[in-house]
Amino acid sequence: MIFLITVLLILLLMVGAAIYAIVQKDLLFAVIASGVISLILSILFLILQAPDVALTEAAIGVALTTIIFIITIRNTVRYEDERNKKKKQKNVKKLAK
Amino acid sequence: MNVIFLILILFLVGAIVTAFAGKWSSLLQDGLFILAVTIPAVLFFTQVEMNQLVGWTRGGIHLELGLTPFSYFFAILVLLLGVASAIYSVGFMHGKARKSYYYFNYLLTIMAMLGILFSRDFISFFVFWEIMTWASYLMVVMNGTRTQEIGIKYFVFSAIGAYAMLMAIVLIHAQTGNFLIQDFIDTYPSLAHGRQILIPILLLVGFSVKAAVMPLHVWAPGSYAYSPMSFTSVFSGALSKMGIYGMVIVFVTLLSHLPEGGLIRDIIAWMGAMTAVIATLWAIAQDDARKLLAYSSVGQLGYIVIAVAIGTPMAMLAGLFMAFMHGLFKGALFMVVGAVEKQTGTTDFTKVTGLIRKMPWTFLTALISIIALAGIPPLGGFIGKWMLYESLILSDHYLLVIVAFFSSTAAFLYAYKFLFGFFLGQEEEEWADVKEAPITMLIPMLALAVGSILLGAFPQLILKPINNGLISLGFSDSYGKLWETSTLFNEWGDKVVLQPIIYAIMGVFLTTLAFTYFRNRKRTRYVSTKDISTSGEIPLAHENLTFKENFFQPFLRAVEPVMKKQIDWYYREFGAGLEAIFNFTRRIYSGNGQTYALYAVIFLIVLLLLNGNLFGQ
Amino acid sequence: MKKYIVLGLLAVLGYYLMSIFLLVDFGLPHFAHGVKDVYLSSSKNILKVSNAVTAIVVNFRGFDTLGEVTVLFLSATAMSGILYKKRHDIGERSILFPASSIIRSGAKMLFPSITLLGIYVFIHGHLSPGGGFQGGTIIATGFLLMLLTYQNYSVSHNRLVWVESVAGMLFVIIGLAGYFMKGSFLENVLPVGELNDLFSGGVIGIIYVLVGFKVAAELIGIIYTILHEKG
Amino acid sequence: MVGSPVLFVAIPLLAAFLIPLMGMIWKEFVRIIPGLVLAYMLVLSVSLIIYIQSHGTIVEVISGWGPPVGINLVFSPFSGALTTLMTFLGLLVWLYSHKFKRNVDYEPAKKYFILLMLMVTGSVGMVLTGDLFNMFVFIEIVSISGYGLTSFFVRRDSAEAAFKFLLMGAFASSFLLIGIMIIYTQLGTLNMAEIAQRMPQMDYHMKVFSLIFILVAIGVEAETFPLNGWAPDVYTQAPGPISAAMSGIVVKAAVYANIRIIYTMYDLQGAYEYLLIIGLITFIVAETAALKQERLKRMLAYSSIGQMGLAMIAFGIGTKEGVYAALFLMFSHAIIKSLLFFSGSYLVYNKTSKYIKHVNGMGKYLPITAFLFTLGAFAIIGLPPFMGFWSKLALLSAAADSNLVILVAVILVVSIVEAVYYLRVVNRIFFFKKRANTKPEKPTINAMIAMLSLAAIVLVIGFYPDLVTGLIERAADDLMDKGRYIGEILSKN
Amino acid sequence: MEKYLDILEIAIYGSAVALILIGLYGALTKKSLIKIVLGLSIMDSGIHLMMIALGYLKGGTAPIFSKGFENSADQMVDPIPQALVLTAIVIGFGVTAVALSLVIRLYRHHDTLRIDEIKNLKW
Repeated sequence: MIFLITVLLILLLMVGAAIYAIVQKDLLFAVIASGVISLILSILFLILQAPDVALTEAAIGVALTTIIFIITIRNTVRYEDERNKKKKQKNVKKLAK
Repeated sequence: MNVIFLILILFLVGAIVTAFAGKWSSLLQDGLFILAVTIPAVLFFTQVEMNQLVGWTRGGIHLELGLTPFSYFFAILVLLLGVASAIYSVGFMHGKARKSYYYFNYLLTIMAMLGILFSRDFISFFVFWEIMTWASYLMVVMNGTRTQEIGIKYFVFSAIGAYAMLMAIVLIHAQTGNFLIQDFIDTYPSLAHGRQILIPILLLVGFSVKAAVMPLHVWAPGSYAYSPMSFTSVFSGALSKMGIYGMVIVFVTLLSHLPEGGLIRDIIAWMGAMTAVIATLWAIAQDDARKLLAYSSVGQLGYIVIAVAIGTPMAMLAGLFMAFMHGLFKGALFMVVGAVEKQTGTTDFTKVTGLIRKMPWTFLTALISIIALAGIPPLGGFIGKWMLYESLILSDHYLLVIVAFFSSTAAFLYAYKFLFGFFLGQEEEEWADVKEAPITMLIPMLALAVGSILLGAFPQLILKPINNGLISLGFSDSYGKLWETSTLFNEWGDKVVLQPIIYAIMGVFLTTLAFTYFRNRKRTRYVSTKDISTSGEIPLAHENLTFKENFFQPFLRAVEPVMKKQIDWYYREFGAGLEAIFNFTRRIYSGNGQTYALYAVIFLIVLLLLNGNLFGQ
Repeated sequence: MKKYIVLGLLAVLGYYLMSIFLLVDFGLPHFAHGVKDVYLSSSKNILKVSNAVTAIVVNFRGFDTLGEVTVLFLSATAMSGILYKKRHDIGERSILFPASSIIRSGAKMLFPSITLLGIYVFIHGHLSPGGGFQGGTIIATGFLLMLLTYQNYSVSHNRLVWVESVAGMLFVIIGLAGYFMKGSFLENVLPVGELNDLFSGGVIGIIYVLVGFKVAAELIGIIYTILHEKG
Repeated sequence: MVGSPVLFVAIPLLAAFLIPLMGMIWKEFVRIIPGLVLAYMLVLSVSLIIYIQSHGTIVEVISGWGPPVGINLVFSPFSGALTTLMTFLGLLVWLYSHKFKRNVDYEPAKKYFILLMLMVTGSVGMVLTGDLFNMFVFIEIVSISGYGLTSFFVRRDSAEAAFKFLLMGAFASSFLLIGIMIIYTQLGTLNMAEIAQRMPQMDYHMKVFSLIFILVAIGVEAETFPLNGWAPDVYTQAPGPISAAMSGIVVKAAVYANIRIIYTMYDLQGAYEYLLIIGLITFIVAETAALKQERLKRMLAYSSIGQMGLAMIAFGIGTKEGVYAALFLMFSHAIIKSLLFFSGSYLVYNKTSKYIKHVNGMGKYLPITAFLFTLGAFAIIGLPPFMGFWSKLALLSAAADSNLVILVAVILVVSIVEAVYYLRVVNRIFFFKKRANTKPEKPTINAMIAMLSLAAIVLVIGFYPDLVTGLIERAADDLMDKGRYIGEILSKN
Repeated sequence: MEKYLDILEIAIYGSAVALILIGLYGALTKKSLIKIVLGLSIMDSGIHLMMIALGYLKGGTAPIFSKGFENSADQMVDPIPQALVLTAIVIGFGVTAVALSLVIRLYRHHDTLRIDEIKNLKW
């Protein structure tokens, strides 16, 4: 029973993280939330008796995917509505003046 | 190798060789070109036997070539015009751009026309038909930017026709299991009724595009007018007759089995009549010789269509005779225009006048051909028209007679305009040093003109092959001589009743000519066409004394309502509307990748929603 | 507006997906006579590989794995093509966070053990959970750690190319060896040994090690490419 | 036995892994090796196709496990014919692009040739494989190399096109996985022959759902109507030879997959009607959208989509004649469209925007290229005596034989639209004045060879279709005979 | 026991479907390219979960014949979906990497990540 509740809870957490990842405007947090999804997913894979997949998901989903997302964000814009980009442009304009 | 096959191959090889020969020597190219036309022509007339079949299988389709008496008649026209116009082309194309291109397409067109006539199965028929279409299309667009729209129009209408035909062909294949024309004709009476009606109609649509019948004629004036004149004489003279060829076959072999055949024939006949009237009216309004002749061609084809659609033996005879005559005189006339264009650089009546002394032989050709066109007795045109009227009256199509008579009369107007425009009227300074066309251009022109005279005197020369052809199609006459049904011919058969009269008229004409020539030899003096001081007034140099501008103004004003909205206009609007719709369909591709993804999901969901009904059980 | 349309569409899609999958009973066998029975029994009895997933990935469906390695190779190639710049305007590596010395020395200490773990994982791929992909990824994360913490840490590009090329070629060559010696591509050409031995399963272990090296090299290449990108 | 189908995959992969090393020795190797590999693949497929004429279908077992267990490759008359076509086109694309853009550096060139070679390999793998999940892997190989090749030119909008392609491709692979999983849970196997054998056991709704997911997924690559938004962009932005390879190789492979799944794996009659309707919509929308295009390659792209729609219509007819026509259409379209892309690329060589108006007057400066483009245009419109005509005729008579008169009429009406837009371009090439800022670029000698060999095929098949009709007919027989396919594969156990 | 399974079934399938739908929603409505790629990867995760869940066997063990746990084969969960997911994860990572590099290049080219502003290619 406790096992069931635990599973339900982490499933809930996972779906919550997914929703958070989609709704969050700050892409960095969104990506980290997606890392959380992968983490929970790998736990779930373990529970579902798939240790190989769990290992892979942990290594690729949690570490590598998250990192390349973060690097991309670093290289482009951090906010979904491109706030800081506009800010940057404003600053550039100010400097130009 | 079979001769028929050899002839086609010779044309093809000739086309390729000629096209490339231009790289080395222009003269060699001209010579090769003439040879490439004449050798197969000679082979055709000496070696080909009737009803000899050559068949082979391509891609699982059995194909057959062979010559029937009926196609023999058309082949005479094609080769006659082809050779004449080829000789003319050498002079005409001299020093013009894209000569190799012209020669290549010219030979290909002739080959395709012969191929159509040889075809005994629908696939080779269609293949040659399409080769003819694109080769002539390439000719139409040859002269620069201006002709592109005309070219597209020509191609679109040809494609409509060809695809209608193709649809008929595949339907035929579905019924008979092969593509042989004879097999289809044999099985036609046993088809389902719907197919029995659908297939001939589709075929007729295909043929009437080439024959420029009314609602499908809009390509013709522009295409005739703007392709090189030397080609137009083949284009209007022979190529359009391929439509007639097909129509006759459909009428005789298919529609005669059909209860509704009469109705279809009448509709086609009326369409032909409308074509004749309206195109004639339009021809009168033209100020450009090429356009005038182009419209006139459409009008003349209208007569022919009337005749073959009526379909009594005599009407058929008349139609085919007129088709041949039309090839001769219209070919000659287009050559005349080409010669004028070559020598003066323009074909506008309002600019060029008074060439009669500069180009006397050209004028002579024009005169004879115009007489033939107008249907004035001594020449061949008259016989055709007479037989047409006679057959219309005999088959109780009185309204059609009136219409045909009206447009025939109206044809006098433009015929006169043509003759007057170029050759008569006052001489202009501008054209003072215009020379006669070169001899290579004159010979074919005159030859065709002589042909018109000859057929006026001896129509049986060509009526006999027509007769044979029609009998082979199924018109059986107990005497084996269909033409005897006309009052023109007496009971002895070959002689025209009017023939003595014709001889008399010609004799009088010639003696008068000779007489005046010899009598006045000393006393005549050439005066300028501006020398009209006898009437008491001395004209100024810039004053325009001829009425070459606004030639038939009152008449045109009278018929204006008829001509105000050309059928062309409707097509253009239709095309514009279609393009607008198509412009909308491409906006489906909005450019936003997310939208595309959304389409995918919507598509998936639609399929899921349809799941039960989608794939059946 | 579009949001609601999409939500509506997704509701329908969700309904159908749920209805499809609820038809498949959870936790119960869905079919009889599937190939999985053959896989499980032959991996134990014929191939002597204790990890059935490894047996499937490397042997039964080894062709998929070859394709998969190719996909990684392709995406590394495609990425470096996509982000290609002429040599003179390659930017400096972007570091995400300036690393403190604690992190740096920690990373230095962790790196060998991470690499060792990765190698352990792919060497024991046929015995225990894990294998080439997992081990390769773990090694790649080790390198990632170093790349992130040390600004001038660099991996020799040529060496990466060597590793990935040789590993990939050996994979194919072993496959071809099976084809020429036994008649079918990727067929086992070595003695299979005993279940649960390190040297069991014939070529399976070797191939998985190669896959591990290749995956590691590809992933490091991918990370390296994207790290050297400056927006 | 002259070789084995598995070499179609093994050798290119070996070469792909080898190329970076060889490139260190001599840079020209990266251009030469793919060509050699593609030539080898062509030789192999030709010799195999001769071999199977006397010995029957080759079922190649991989890793020693007979069909339902292991993965297998099937070289049947059908897949063999497509393989030959693809490898031939692949070789020509390589030949054409050998020195296509002279100023390309070593690194991009290396990537280009590796990706090109693996794209061909992936397509061949899609065609040959007898395993559903393996097909997924090959689709991914093709897609990813497609993304990479599309975004080859850095200065164009190519990344945008590639991203759209990727977005659709990612959706497609997700849906495909769902579809494969549904089948697996129901039947417990991934082998296509065994799936086909067990299909009657499957619950009807599951069958339909899985088919829907798979069709939507493969439809993305096969450019069916609502899923083909990526295609025009990709064709516009990819290098010219890649556009040719896309339309000639990748799409053909996807259509193959589509057809194999519908014809062999499933036993749903309604799926044929689906193909017919979707193909018709694709055809109409694409051809009408092409009419008002302003860019040459985009126009060719829409035309290509339309032609694939036509092929799907032909498959949807469902009779043997229909399959024959469809295969013939695919064959002729692959050849002709490659010719058009090849020659079209040179007509608008120096402009990145590739407007149709840039071809104005090129006939004078690039006579042979212009002539070849015209030839291709005429052939694809379906004018006899070129190759396109025979395939169109086969399609129309197949439709007429099945009493689909309206279908025949619609196809013909839309074909007129097709003729119009092609002729507009042809007219511009020959009869318009050259624009001042367009610079004609002479094709290189190898590009010329590639184009001329395609043109020769167009002409030769046009005059003598028997050269290929036998092959195509055998392929059609092979596709229609589902029982034999299952038997041949499963008996290999 | 039955009830236990039912709840777990609905919960696991439901969360897998939820992940797929959430990912789809993100990919279909969000304007930011990174969000779209994120959505795709979440969708992939959902599908992977789904696949593993479909191969699960109640009370089964991992498909490993380790010493001491040499269960009979029918006590094991289905290894095939696991192998497939293994492949799919790696492929998914490859696609994501390519997508992100495209995103970087698009940003370089257009100076924005809004997908509705990146449509130079249309019609």
